[in-house]
This record gives sequence, structure tokens and C-alpha cells, in this order.
Amino acid sequence: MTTLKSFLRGGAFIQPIWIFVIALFVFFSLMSEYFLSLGNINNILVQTSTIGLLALGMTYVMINGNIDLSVGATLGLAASLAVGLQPLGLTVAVLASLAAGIVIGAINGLIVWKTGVNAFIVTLGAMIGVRGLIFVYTQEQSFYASNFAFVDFGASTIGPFPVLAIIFLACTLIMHLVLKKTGHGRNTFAVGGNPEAAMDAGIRIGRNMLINFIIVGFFAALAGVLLATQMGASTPNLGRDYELWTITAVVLGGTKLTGGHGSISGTLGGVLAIGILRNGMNMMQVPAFYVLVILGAILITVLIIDQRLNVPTAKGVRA
Amino acid sequence: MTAMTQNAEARPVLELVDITKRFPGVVALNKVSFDVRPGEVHALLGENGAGKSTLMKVLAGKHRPNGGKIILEDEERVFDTPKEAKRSGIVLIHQEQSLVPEMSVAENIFLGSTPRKWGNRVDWKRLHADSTEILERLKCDFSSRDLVSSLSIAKKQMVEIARALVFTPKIVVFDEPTASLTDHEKPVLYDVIRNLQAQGVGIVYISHRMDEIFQLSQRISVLRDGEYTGTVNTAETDEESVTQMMIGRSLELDHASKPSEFGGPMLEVRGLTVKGVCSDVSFTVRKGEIVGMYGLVGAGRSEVAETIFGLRHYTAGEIRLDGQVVDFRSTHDAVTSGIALVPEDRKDQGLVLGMNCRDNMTLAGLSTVSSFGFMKSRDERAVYDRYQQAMKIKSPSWRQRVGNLSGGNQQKIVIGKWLHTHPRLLILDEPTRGIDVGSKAEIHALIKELARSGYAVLVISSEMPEVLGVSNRIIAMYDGRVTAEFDADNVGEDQLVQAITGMTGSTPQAAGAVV
Amino acid sequence: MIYKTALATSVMMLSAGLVQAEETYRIGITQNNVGVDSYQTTYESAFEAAAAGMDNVEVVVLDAGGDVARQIGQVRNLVQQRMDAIIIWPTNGQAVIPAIRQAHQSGIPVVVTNSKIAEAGLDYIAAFSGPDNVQQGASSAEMMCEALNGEGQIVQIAGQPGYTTAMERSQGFEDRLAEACPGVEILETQPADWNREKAQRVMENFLTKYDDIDGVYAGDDNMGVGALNAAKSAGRADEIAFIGATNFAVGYEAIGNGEYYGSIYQSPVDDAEAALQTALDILAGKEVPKMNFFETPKITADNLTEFDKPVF
Amino acid sequence: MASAEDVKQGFMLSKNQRAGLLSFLSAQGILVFFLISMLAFSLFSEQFLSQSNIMTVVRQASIIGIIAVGVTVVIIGGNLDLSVGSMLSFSTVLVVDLHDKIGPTNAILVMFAMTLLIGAVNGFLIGFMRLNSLIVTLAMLSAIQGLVLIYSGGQNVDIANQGDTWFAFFGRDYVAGIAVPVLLFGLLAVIVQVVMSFTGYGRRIFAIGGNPVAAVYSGIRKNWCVFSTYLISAFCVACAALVLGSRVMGSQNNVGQGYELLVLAGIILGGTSLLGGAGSIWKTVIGVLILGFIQNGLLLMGYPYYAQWLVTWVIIILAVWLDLAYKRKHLFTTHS
Repeated sequence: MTTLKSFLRGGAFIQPIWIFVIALFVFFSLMSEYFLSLGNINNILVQTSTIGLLALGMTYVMINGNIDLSVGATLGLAASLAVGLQPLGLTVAVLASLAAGIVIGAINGLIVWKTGVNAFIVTLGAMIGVRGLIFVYTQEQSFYASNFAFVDFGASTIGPFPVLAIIFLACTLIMHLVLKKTGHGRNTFAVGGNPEAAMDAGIRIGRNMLINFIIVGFFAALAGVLLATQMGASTPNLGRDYELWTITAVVLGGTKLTGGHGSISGTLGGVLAIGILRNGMNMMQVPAFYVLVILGAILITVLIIDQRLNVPTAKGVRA
Repeated sequence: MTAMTQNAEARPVLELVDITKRFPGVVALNKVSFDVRPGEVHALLGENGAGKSTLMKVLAGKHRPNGGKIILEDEERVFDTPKEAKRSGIVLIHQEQSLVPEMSVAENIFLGSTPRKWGNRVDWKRLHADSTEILERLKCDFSSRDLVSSLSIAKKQMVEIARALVFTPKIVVFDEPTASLTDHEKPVLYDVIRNLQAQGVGIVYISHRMDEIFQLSQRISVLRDGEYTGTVNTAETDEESVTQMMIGRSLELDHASKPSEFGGPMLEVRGLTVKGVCSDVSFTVRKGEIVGMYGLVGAGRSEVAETIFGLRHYTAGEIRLDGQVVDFRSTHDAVTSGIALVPEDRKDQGLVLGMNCRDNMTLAGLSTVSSFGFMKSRDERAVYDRYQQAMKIKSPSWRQRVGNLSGGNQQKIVIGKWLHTHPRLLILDEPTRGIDVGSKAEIHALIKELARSGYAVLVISSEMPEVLGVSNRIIAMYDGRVTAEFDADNVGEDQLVQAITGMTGSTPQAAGAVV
Repeated sequence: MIYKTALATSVMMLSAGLVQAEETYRIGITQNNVGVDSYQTTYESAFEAAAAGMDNVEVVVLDAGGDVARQIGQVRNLVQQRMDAIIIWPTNGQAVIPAIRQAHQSGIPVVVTNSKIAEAGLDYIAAFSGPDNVQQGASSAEMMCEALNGEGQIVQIAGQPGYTTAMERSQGFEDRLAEACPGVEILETQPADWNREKAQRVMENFLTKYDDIDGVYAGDDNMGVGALNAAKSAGRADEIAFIGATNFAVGYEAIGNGEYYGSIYQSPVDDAEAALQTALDILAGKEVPKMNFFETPKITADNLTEFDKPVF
Repeated sequence: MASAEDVKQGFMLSKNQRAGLLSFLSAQGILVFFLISMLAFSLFSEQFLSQSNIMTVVRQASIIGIIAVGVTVVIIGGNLDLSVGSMLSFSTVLVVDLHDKIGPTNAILVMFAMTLLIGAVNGFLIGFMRLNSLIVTLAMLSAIQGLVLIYSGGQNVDIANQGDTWFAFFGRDYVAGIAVPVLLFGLLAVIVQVVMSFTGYGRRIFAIGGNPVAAVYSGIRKNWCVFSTYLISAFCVACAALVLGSRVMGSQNNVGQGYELLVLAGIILGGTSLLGGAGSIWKTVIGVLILGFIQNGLLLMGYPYYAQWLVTWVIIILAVWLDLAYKRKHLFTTHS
């Protein structure tokens, strides 16, 4: 029992969420004949790439002890710009939308850093406000990309693998390495784990948080651009509620809301778990209404399991 | 004690001249001067709030002074950040744990100055090699790859010290380094300090513990209310005169006598076992008696108290309160049955820092100051006034946020909170940790006074003078077990040390207690 | 409950597998946002009922929950499951085009239902089946003109911004009104996202802002009834003509009571059956026109009895 | 570097003469802001300050306000409740659907019971299981929305004879010239404010929000107290559902979607800290009203409805920032 617990708990070589991902994978493979195929796996990867990219940045911000609720709105703005600015040329449009993401990330980060206002509040404001910016820019309209090259990119493949999935996995790998291996990544843990100590050690915690907000803004914009290439269009409401699913995925992946703890590999597991669940339940024709209930129930269950596994570290006091 | 007198006349490596620091509405430091010679331990004393920590924060670059000079090796310096101070050789070892729990020992040691390779990548090989080298110098028995969250408090303290050695330090400031160490662990720290001394490092040592100061330091400087009151050579002074410098009056030492009339047993613990925490713990506290529980941090003392207080499940054994078997499911049950616990950690467990004095004071006994659920504010005020006067709590008003009070006054609020519930059993866990000598004596006197008036009192402490000074009987704990029980007035220090370090064959009673 | 559903589904799929031997058509549909209003829900059940009534059809019914990205994913999933035909109720008339194009390229015919997609996508669909929303807007404009005798000030409560149906109805209404009834002026237009409560709030604001409102055009009856509620509480319902679209049961009753001037009768059952039939016709190799509009007549107190009360 | 310090010193609000005014502004800052913005809008639109307009805005704000009263209690206790939007959908659909089936009285009773049951699930998971409230209520947001849809089968629900049911009282009637929703909002706000300020229960909630560990070590039954805050929150949602259902006499399944954010925005704007242990109901009332009047004022001035979102962005951050800046006596943080 204890060995099982420590096996499940120990991030030594496998995280609990991956056990869940594997279990889901096996379950759906048995339940649906269409589930286990290269095409479907590619589908899952492409479909999860949007939330996945958001979750990469979100993981950094959450390890920092912050949160970003504005990712969905930023994604929507980037998508609108990427399509709406295409008359100026594809490169301009894409660069401008990535820049918009970076700017919004920087604004959030600067406000959090300089004013000391809680990131939840800052980004809640941005979530509402950036959506307003989208409506101001688009005048409530959907935009359509006349250039099919844009769309073809979204649908293109390298070998048997869709480009979008490859981009997502490559970004995941890079973000994993940055978090594990670089000074910035390690400082991110230090800032979230003990900001006071990090500050004393000369780590510029404000700058560290700013960079991470810029990162999450960039990835939100990238996700927006890539989503736009899948649609060849953008809608002003794009990305609504995505922040909720992103946070859910990151938490499923074992990142703590209190900061100082988390990993990209766990986040990848969390994102895939949600993606596989959605895809598998589609395949099994579970009615959409039940999907919502099941997703909610699973999230709570994982939370309970996680807590049970971690009880010993909480000193066992009924506080 | 090792004579470093050859350095006594050496030029100071560091001089602070006329340092002034103002915070909005307060002058925290007023023209304070202070110097440290190489190879010297210079103790810095003062009551809480006297400005010691502020002075050290100015030195370490955390605060910028409003006036005065910092001269390091004959050169005037301005430190804008702690990192700059550190790079110049000034290191502050914090009172609070300033480690990042989810990172390895090595990463914590090199926090903010991790060796890098190209591309901002961490050079793990060098990081661990350098860390291991430092840990070896400190004779640490843990690996640089261990997670800090898995270490004991004492080991964490060693990591903090290891961090000081990353840059060849010229000045090391120890701020209450032994507050969370037990008597057993202190000698290791003392060795480290003497080692640093031998290398010519200047040490600033802040502590409330006179014994340590007289054991370690060559000179003593005293601050009072942000003012510098003087420096003396340790060899030429004694505790009483230093105390007088600190509080500006002679201290009413704790001459109150211990209680001597006991009633029947109030608390009887028999064979108490909590999985992974303690096993087969048995002891009794009688009415009117003060029982000291002595042991190392981690010996399970606080955990026993928490179990009695309904904070933990126990797997075997029995707790009787005034003869009745009790098994509390919550602290609420414990409180209504007449148990009070003054917890170990004042700020985290004892007080709601954002609340005012009065509200904290009545928090455990809200039902006594309300009718039909509504608070009777006049009664609340009366409760506050009563204990404020009885315990001489220094606070401008009941509206003052508790977080703004000094440690001693905070602790009195916590004690007042429990007295107000009129408990039958009062448990105090480290009641004087981090409290200045003046308040400490007052609290000791108060404890005795309470016992005399009939309370059964259990005092948990890792300070030997405290358990010897206040208790009638002493229960020694080691590794989750009671190893011995002593009459406090007839026990040798060596016996106590043996009992809490698990050395066998200490006393006949001990042999009997260990099953 | 969940377990049962899973079991039932697998049993269903198993039996479907057996029937597949005798030329079954497998048709996948991805809907816009079932559950957001009754029309879509009724559509879904009507669609399922219609399919269940035919023994050579097996359907996979999906719901995009209003999210464009999820709908695109669902189209891909349907392509992945090698459907014989895909029916899509677009969450957005433009954003779904690439997904439709992909289905088209993999040789699966796509039928767009209820809400049109943009010009650029028409090449990739086999057919559209649904109401003519521009025509509906125009009809509403004619009713408004009639109700106000060509003179007055009105407000418009539109559907969800960016949604094709909302835009087409608005456009049809505004164009026809300007043409047929220059004496009627639109004071202001605000969206209420097909939401009755929101429409009620929007109308309350209109009522405080404008002392003189003669008519309200709402993008559907759900919103129209919300506006009616607001006007009733303000005691101004009598002086205002309410005209909606997509006749709901509450709207039908309100017309009966004389509180509501008129609406457009649009049956989700017709809508669903037409879509399925169009898909089947295509699969059967019949010649099908690109645009298949089903009848959506005006409904007012005069011809109320000719229509059944909507079930939603 | 020295000059940077001087700049910071310049922002220090330490002058005695200014202190009195500033401490007033800090304590009542949000009220002052409220009055100023009212004044500003009234300059641009003559209808803004008309009695009927004010009544309309307050009535519209009352649904969000009623929920915000409950959520404020949860937040003071140191937790969050994001599930109120879905819960509102659930309760409204339930009461409207049951109205014709089992009569208004029974419908209301069942609806309150079911809503409190959901609140109890939240409270159990967060109070007794001690799970993180943000994630639990996020999961419940999704799960409850699913439950609504399963319950109604995705159909809108309606009350058939809107004219002759006393159920109309809650959303449509007036007592002494004041709309019932507004009265209900006011009544709940006053009662909860009194409970929070003057009872032992309120004191316990503040203590738990301020320092949960110390509260437990003081013998407070934290589990039960946290549990109870979610019942209060659910009760308020049920009251809001009563108003909403009665007002519309029908309901869509997603009627409460997004309410959780508006509620949070109002609470934050009012100045209740998300960290717990501080805050008040009347601040929340002001915060909610500000949001309502800004929306209304901007619309009256002819701006599109999304203009309010941009304004909300700015004022939420400004409000919290200035409050913080006052407390730490510096406009900006000093760390790098």
C-alpha cells in the first residue's frame, strides 16, 4: 500500500496523471473501434494543441504563484488580428497578432509587478477588457481569410503528422527544457516557492513574473493564430471559457495553485486527459450534457485522490 | 570561549556610522553606530522592536538608510539590493526560513547565483560539486540533491548557513539562529561559528539567549528603542548589567516560587499512540501542577499536545480529563471541555494577525460574550481590558491590529485568549520562543501564578532553563516516546540531556518508561 | 446512469455494426449549441426521431456547445470515422469553411443546415437546407409596416453578434423596411444573444431611454417575449407592436392573447427532416439544388389557427 | 538610483494634513468614486439621473447583487465560488419548470432545497474534504450546467399562465413603490451585513478567512463554518433564481452563464479582498451598483455595449491598486 502510494506520488518516473491518461487510452480503445488509429490520435493532438499551448504558458505563470484568466480573450484577439490584418500580408498579420499577445502579457505582468495587485484580479480585468478590445476591433464581425494558404498551413502535415501537432509538441519540449534546465526556469520555481527568499537572493522576481506573463501572452497569441489557421476565420467570441479548461488541465497535471510546484510533463498529461476524454466520449456518443457532468466529476475525483496521496506531507493535523 | 583576543585590537572590517532609518511615522533607528572586527563574534542585543533586525536589514541592503554611512574595509559603501551586499561579503542568515521548499539543497544554496552554461542553462555538475564541497565543510550528512522540504528544521538551518559560504563572506549575521534548534543541535552551530571566526570572518550574533551570548561573543552591543545604548566587552560584564542596558531598568527576575499544592489528576494520558508520530505515551498532570515536557524538535511533543487538543486521531491509548475518558473529534470539543492550547507558532497558529487585539482575545470564547449569537461589544471590551491590565499588555488601544504588536505582547494576547475560556488544563507549547527577556520573565511568573490558582499546566519547551525554572515535574521525550520522568528540583542537566537524546540507562524511571 | 448510457451506446453500436452489412448510411451531424434554446433541442430530437424511423440510416449526433474550435474538431472526428455524409449546423458561417473543405476533399458530402455559411464555402458543400433568414427579416419588416401603418419609431433586439442567422434577419429586416416603409425609423439596435432575460433588460433600457416606442423587432420570439415582459411591467405594452421570428410557444400564446403582433413560423421538425432528407437524397445520387429553403410563413392573429402551437 | 528613491518618496502619502482626507478616501474611496461617476454620467445624459432610469438600473443589478451578497461571505471566509452562474441556471430552470407541475409554493420549496443541496455539496468538498475552492467550484460550474441540461432535456421552460400566478410577486411587483427584487436585495444585504458585523458567526468567518489555522487552534469549527458559507451562497442564488424566474416567467438552460464573473467583478470593485478575512457587504452593494450604472450610463451616452468591458478593466485594477497603494504608502511596489 505504501509502496503503491509512494509510486503514485513520487514524480520519480511517472506522474499520476499519466497513469490516468494511459487508463483512458486503453478504455476508449476497447470501447470504440475508431479510437485507436493514427488519424484519431492526430486529431486528438490537433484538438488539444489550442488548450495545450495556453496551458504551457499557464504552467509557468502558476508555478510563479500567479494565474492568468485572460488567455482566452488574448487568444481571441490574436485570432482576429491574424485574419483581419491579412490584407496587409500574411507575415504582417501573424507577427502583429503575436505582438498583441506579447503586449497584453506584458501589460498584465507589469501591472502585477508594479502595482502588487493580485494576478487573479489583474487578469480577470484583462479577461473582460481584452474581450472588449476584440469587439472594438472587429465591430462584432467574424473575419474570413480569403487566402487559402493560411488554411492549408493549418491542415498541412509533415509525414503522417499534422503540423499543428508538431508545433505543439515542439513547444512543449522547449518549455519543458527551459523550465528544467535554465536559470529562468529555476528562478520561476524559486519565485513561486518563496518570493521573499528569491528577492533576498537577488532574483528579480518582478522581472521573472513579467517574463512569464509575456510567455503566456505569446502562447495565447500563438494558439489564437494556429486556431485561426484551422478555421481560416475568426469570431469575436473565440476563446470564451478556454481559461477555465486551461486551468483545469494544468491543475490536473499536478501544478499547485499556491505556486512553487509543477511541471510541463504533468501539464501535457492534463491536457491530453481532457482531450482524450472529450474525443473518446464523442466516439462513444455520450450525450453532450453528460460530458459536462463527467468532466466536472473527474476533476473533483482527481483532486480528492491527489489530496489523499499528499496527506502525510500536510502533517496530518486536522486544521 | 576560544580566545580570539588577538583580534581584539584589530581594525574593524565593518563600521556602521550614525545609521538612521525612518519608516512612515516611526524612527526605527536613530544614529546607531556599530562595528565588527575580523574574527570576532559581536553580539547585538535588544528587546523585540529595539531595531536589531532593521539595522541588519540596512546592513544587508534590504533597507536603505535615511542617514549614516556603511564602511566596509575602509571604503564607504551603498547597497541597493541584498545581492550587492552579499557579493561584497555581507551575508544575513535569516530568522525565518528563507528557503524554497520544492527545490534541491544545491539550488537553495546557490539561489540567485546558480552557475550557468551558455544559453542561461544551469550547470548542474558544477552546482552539485560546489554545494557538496560546502556541505562537507559544514559536516552535513545530507545530499545536495535532497529536496529542502524533506529536511528537518535543523538541517534547513544548515542549508541557510551553507548559503552564507557561497561567496567568501567577510561578515556573517546570525539572526536568532538557535530559535528553532534544540540544545542537542546547538553545538554543531557553535562549531560552525568558531570555524568562521578562525577564518577571520566577522560575526554579528543576534539572540535573546544570554547563555549563548556569553559563551560565544567577545563584545556585546545593545540597542533600545532604536537608540544605541553602548558596547561592552563580554569578559568584563555580566547578564544583569547587560539586561539593564537593554530594558533601561533592572529586571524583576522571576523569583516567584513554583506552586506546591496539587489536587487530583486533571489530565491522564495512558499509552497514547499516533501512527508515525508517537507511541505509548503516558503521563499525568495534576490540578495546580506545572509539568514540563522536554525534548528535541521532532520528538513528538507538539504532536502529543495536538492530539490531546483534538487535532489528531490517535490509534491506541486513552486520554482522561478529570477522570473522564475523552476523545475529541475537533478542537471545538476540546475547548468546550476545558482544554486550552497556546500553540508553538504564534503567528501561524495563535493569532489572526489582521484582526485587532480585542477580537483575537475573545476568539476562543465568543459564546461567553454574545447573546443569541449577537456580540455584546461592551462585554468584549471588558474582557480585553481585564487581561490587558492583568498581563500589562502594551498596546495603544484594543483597535490595534495584533500584527503590529511585539512578540511578547502577542503571546500575552494568546494566553489571555485562553484564560478567558477558563480552562481546566492549559497547555503551552514553547511559550517564550523568540520573546525578549523582559516579557519572558513575566510570562514565567504568570504561568506559576495560574498553576497556584488551580490550573493544571503542561509546558512544552526545548529550553532547559525554562523547564527547570517553571515546572514541578519534567517529562522527557525522545523519538515519540516518553523516556523518563523527573522531579524538576532534583535532576541533573546531564540526566535530562541523556533522556532526550535517547541514550540508554539514564535513570531507573526512564528504563521503566521505555517499553 | 453514465454507465448505463455507455452500455446502451455500445449495444447500439454493436447492433449498428450488424446492420451495416445491408447498405446502411452513416450520417454524422454536428449541431451549434443544443440546450441553449428549445429550437435546437427540438431539432435534435426531431432529427434523431426521423433517423430512427428509417432502417437504413445510422446517425452520430454531436454538439459543439457553441464553440467554433470544438465544432471543427468534431467535423474532423466525423471524417475520421468515415461518415457517408456530414450535416453541419455552423457555429459560425465563416470559421467552419476550412473544416468543411477538408471533409469535401476527403470525399464526404457536406450538408449545411439551418444557418448559411459564407459565399466562399459554397463550393465545398453539397447543399444547404434551412430557412431563408433574409426573407424572414423582410417578412417581419412587412408585418411591422402593416402594424404601424407605415409610420413610427421602433427598436430592434438582435440575436448573437457575429452569428449568420442574426445578421441575415437584421439585414433582411432593415433593407426591406427602408424600401417598403420609409416612415418607420429604427431608433436603436442592441443584441440580446437569443436570451430572453437579456432581451428584457435591453428593452427596459430602451423604455427608459425613449419615451415613444411604437414597435419592437426581435430576432426571435424568445427575445420578443422578453421585450414584451419588460413593456408589460412598464405598462407600455399596449402602445407597442411586437414582431419576432422563429415562433415559440410563448410567442404563439401571446399572439393569441393579442399582446404580440406577429412572428415567423419556423418548425425545427421541418428543419431537421429537411436536412436529413437532403443528405439522403445526395447519398442516393439524386440531383439536389444547392439552396433548399423550407417554408417559413408569417404568423399573425389572423392566421394563427392554421398553425399548431410549437412544442417548444 | 538615488533619484528613483526620491520619486518613490514623492509618492509617499505621509503629510499629516493630507492624512485625514486620505484615510477617509481610502475607507470610503469606492463610495466617492461611485458619486463622482454618477455625477459624470448625469452631465452627459439627462435621463441618467431620472427616477425611472435609476430604478431600472438598480432593479437590473439586484439579481447580480443578491448573488454577490452570498459570494462575499464565501470570500470573506477565504474561499471562492465560481459555480454560482451554473447554479443560477439550475435553480431558475427548476423553479420555472416545477411551477406548473406542482404549484408555485411547492416549486419554490423544492428549488430552495435542491439549491441548498448543491451548496452543501460545494461546502462538503471544500469545508470537510478541504479541497481547493477555486478548482472545486470550477468543476461544479461544468457539472451543474450539465445537470441543468439533463434535467430539462435542453428545452426552454415556461410558465403557462403568466397573468394569474402570485409567483409574479418576486420579479414583477412593487411594495411601497419599490420593486420587489430591489427590496429583496436590500433586505438580504442588510441581514447578512448585520450577521457578519455583529454576530459571533460573522466573527468566526472573518477569523477563518484571516488565518484558518489560528481559527482551528482557537476551537472554531472551521469545517462547519466554511460549509455554512456555501449554504449562504446557495441560499442567495436561490433567492436570485426566484427573482429571475418570476421576472422572465421562463428560462433558458444557460441563463446564469457568466454571472460568476460579474459577481466577482462587483465584489472586487467594492473592495473586498480575495485573500479573505476582510471585506463587507455594503462595499459589495456599491461595487455591483457601480457596474450597473457604468453599463447603463455608457449605453445612454451612445457607446456600444462592449465599451463597458474596457471601462470595467480599468476601474477594477485602479480600485484595487489605489487601495493597496494607500495601505503601503507607495504607489508602486519597490522590488525589481
